[in-house]
Amino acid sequence: MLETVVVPLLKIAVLLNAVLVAVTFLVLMERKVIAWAQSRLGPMRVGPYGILQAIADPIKLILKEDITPAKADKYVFTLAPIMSLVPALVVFAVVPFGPDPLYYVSDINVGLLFIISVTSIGVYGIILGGWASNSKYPLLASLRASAQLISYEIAVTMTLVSVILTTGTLSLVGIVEAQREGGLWFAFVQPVALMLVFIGGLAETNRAPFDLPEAETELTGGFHTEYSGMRFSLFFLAEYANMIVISAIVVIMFFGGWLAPFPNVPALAFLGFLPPWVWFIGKIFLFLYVFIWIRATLPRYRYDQLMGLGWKVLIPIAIGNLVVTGILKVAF
Amino acid sequence: MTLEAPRTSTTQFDTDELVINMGPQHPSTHGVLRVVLKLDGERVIDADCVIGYIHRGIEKLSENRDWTQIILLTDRMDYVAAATNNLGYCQTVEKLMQIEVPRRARYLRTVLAELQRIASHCLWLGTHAMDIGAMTVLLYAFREREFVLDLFEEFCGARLTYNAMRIGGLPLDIPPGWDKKVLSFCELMEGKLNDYEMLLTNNRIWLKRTRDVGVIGAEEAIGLGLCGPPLRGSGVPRDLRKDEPYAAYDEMEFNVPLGTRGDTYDRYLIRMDEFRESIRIIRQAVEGLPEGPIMGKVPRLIKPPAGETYHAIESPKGELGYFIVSDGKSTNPYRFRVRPPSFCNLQGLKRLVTGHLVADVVALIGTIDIVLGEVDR
Amino acid sequence: MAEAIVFWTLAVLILGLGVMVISARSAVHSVLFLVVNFLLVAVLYVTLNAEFVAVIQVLVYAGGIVVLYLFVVMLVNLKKAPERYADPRRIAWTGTLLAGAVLAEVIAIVYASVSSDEAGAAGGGFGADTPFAECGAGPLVSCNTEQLGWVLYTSYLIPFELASMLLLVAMVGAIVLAKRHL
Amino acid sequence: MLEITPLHYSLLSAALFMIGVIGVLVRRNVIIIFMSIELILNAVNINLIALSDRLQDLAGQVFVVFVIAVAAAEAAVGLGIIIAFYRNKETVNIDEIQIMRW
Amino acid sequence: MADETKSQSQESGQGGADTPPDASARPAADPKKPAAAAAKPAAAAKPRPKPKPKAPPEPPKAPEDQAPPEGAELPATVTAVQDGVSGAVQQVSFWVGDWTIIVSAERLLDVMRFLKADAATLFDYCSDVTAADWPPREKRFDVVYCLYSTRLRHRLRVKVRVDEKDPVESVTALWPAADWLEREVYDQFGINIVNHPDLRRILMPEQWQGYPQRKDYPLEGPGELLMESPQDWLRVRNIADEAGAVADADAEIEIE
Repeated sequence: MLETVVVPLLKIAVLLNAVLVAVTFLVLMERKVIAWAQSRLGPMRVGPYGILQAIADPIKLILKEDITPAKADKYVFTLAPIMSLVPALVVFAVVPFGPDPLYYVSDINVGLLFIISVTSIGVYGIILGGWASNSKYPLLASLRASAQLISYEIAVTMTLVSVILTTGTLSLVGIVEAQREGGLWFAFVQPVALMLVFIGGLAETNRAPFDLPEAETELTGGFHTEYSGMRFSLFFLAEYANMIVISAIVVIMFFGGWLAPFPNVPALAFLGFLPPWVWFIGKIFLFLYVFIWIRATLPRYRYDQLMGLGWKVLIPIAIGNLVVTGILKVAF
Repeated sequence: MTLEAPRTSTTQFDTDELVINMGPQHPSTHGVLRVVLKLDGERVIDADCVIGYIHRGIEKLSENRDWTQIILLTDRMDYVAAATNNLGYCQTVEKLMQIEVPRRARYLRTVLAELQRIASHCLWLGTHAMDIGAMTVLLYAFREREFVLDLFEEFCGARLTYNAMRIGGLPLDIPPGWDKKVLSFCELMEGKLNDYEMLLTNNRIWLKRTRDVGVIGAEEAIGLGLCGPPLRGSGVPRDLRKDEPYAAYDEMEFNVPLGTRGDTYDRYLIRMDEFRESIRIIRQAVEGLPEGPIMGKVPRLIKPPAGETYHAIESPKGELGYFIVSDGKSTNPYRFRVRPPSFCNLQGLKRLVTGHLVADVVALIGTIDIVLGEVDR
Repeated sequence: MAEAIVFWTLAVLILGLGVMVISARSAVHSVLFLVVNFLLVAVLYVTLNAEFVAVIQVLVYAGGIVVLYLFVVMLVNLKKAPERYADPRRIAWTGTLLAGAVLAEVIAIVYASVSSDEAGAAGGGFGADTPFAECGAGPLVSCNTEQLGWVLYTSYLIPFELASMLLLVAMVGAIVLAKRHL
Repeated sequence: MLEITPLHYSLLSAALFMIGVIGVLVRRNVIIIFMSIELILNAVNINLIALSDRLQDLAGQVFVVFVIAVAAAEAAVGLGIIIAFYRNKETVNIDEIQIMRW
Repeated sequence: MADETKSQSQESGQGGADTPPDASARPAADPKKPAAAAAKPAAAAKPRPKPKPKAPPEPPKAPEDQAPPEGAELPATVTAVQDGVSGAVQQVSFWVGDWTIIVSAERLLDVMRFLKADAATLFDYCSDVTAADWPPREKRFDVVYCLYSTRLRHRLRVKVRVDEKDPVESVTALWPAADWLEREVYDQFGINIVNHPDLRRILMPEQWQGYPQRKDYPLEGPGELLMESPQDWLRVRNIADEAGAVADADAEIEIE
């Protein structure tokens, strides 16, 4: 009973809290990093160097008035942010923060498929949120979002298949272990796949330069135009939680998860003095930084160009990568 | 779209058009512009601009202000390029009264106008890039605009609505050391321009978003009455600073950058080049700044003889014209008309956006560089 | 015991949501209920040791097909459901009766088959006389992704390829149908 | 009652099947009819999976995979038809889908 | 169109002014009927404690077109149009370096067509279309077209004198640029522009009464009062709606 119920529940509680706290600090990090990129200071008022802004922001969001538009579909309007957030959090059930079972909630044998399938549910939050607002901009945005997410999901899934071909397992722990045994991160084995997954991940989390569903300068905020207060903050949480998920997937698939760099080079063994979960979280934050960096740098794609990129560039490359991987796998 | 009863017509084979209101509260309409877009999917099939939300009746107001007080009103038209508005108005009245402006004042006016062009273009660049999603450029461009505003503040004490000129010259001479600061700003600005260009000019996404978007040929641009960079973007060599020189432009050396394709990217490049040309003009004007009075011989009571005139200058946004009628009897204009460049350029928006996607609409509103204060007056 | 609780909960929810799907006034609500229904069916699959199919159910059905439905429902943005402007009761009773008859028939068949091999049935049900009935001890089909792959690409290779052809044809067909100007 | 046998799954499947059939017969909105068909397919899938588990035979799961593939194909083509039809007649009422050409 | 709106403005101006509780609004509204006001000193005899509203400036009596100085040579553009469209140019004017030709409203389109097409003129760019109001004059409006040639780089102003109801042919067909400019002229002066593809108000709201740039437009009066009290504004709007004269743009937009 203790082993099967209490411990996982505790782990889930800790994990959920950790993710939510991480999200609030991620928001702060984004504001700070973008501010630095733009040669300004960012939040400085709340706490030393604005650190407590991470707490002030959520408090502000929660205390704000939660408005439901008069003509909105009330139930769906309330449900949509939840449908957006829950998949983003459920995914963490299979993310391994370290090698032994203490560091993950569960290691299921179809872990990767689980992540892909659960994140694919997240699109409902966006579509329904846009639809339930009963407003034109959100509707337009949600149609964009659904098309975008479905298109890029194909590319990402196809690319992940080629990684699966290399590892021969769908379990996330297994994938990291395969990198330890191979002595080489898959980033070096599958560089093309890395790029595809990262670009697709940017698109799936609606981050710049693919932030069309919420392009505030075109669609005035997109699907969450009509949202405010708590429900808006759920969408907000979901977006940042998804960023963490995509970073985690990239790290697990291509950067050896919790492994220190070059785990089988004896000269670098001293890197193991840091516990595995530190490595893992450190790498995740590195990628989150890249996410933010890209947002501060690049303009936004146009909708048709985005779809063109997805269907005409990423998917063919993903298929090509898959075929090449298969051939190499059979040949060697 | 309302479906009251089952339709039996089998003729039409089309989905419904979606009509959306872009603005008046919309982050990318640069003020209170409302564009009623008719969309087929995401493609714009018709656009109708609704303006007048900040119509303050400046033309009517001016008929009841005396000639000097109107300078203050012109500040409020293109409020990101107030000095240019002042310049155009003062020159029109000077033309009407046949007042000779001293050379030093003309030089300083040129410097102010070109600084203003840089400030206005900075704002354009920032907002245009922001509309397309490059948020960092906005902050950079505003940072440099601040320097210009500081210079203006030092010159006349105001940062936005300068009231910087007077009929017949300038109200006050530059403070000591101001010209050095202007020169060092030119130095700085050149470096920053390279920064902007590094972020945008060869950026593939930027190219994708602006190349072949809103293409308009020379003939059509002339017909539509476009002016300023949108007209030059289509390859029409029309710059009033060259064609009908005013202030000290006839003594300056500068080029008029021209586009070839007439698309959004060309208009972007032209404005980037205009930054450099402006810096060049400022350098020449500041370095060759003559000594002398800053105010011409102006009667105490400004009361132009009866008559009318139209005079236009090249504002950062295009041909800024003033059509002023004096009845020769009163101390205020009988008719005061502004030919606002933004107004005439905005007219081309419908032509530019038709056939493009919603996302291009914001890029195109950005590329024609409108200020609603000037459109509505 | 636990299995029973899970089953009954799921069964009630699945059926309830099924009813909601066909009775919801707004088509979007229907789609929403359908998604939840499919998710619960996926959970049911997990209890039946079919993780891979469960994941596929979520990924393809809930994450793909139903999104398509939602898309179409939004595209065909009707102010009034078709039911509103036609007599709703015209065939409702007939339909329900007909469906009831089908249900009765199915249940009759199920019970007939159960009673026919009741003698040999250990757990009461199908296939008690098949050879597989005895090998139920080992969890052959739990953690079965790899086995499923093997079966799919060996014994069922031709159906698999046929399915891919079907999808290709459907894809082309859908584009031809929906695209306005080819 | 407490022991769950394939019979229970079959009955669940049959009930879901019936709900689907009622949906097909009663509703007029073509999209909802299509969703009812998805329900019917799911009913079948439940049966297949339950029996696959019971018989320890992967064939059931393989068939479910095929059924899902077919459902995807059906959804794509069916919804394509609905869109084309809607463009023409601005309705999704099944009663009006009677002409074979337009 | 101009007539309709004007008659409404009278009705509704009164209707609107009748109802507000302070009766002092009425005398303010009355003498300002746009049609009748002409040169009447509107501000006279106003029993209001409020600061005295500015009366429209006393309009000058004579038109203001200076003849070219003696012996000045007419520019090629003017001579070309004088020869090309004979009899259309009524007067040539020159002031502080600008040449203006004054043509009759009937021949306007001919002249414009000639100016755009002829090789000596080639006015392909319409800088501005505007107007000026000289109420006491018989033909009270000057409609002014500022033309420019991007190829020959010269300017010319064309002026037309019209009365309130006289039709002015739209030049939109020649210069699409004139579209909004003519709309503005219509909006601000109520000049009867005909054959314009889309003649709507542009700066003022669709339901606005009167034409603000006219010299007899009250600087303080119904318009301003209505704007101060939204209730009156709404009432006027409703009257206009009931009259069916309002093309309600919003209704079109509201459809789902």
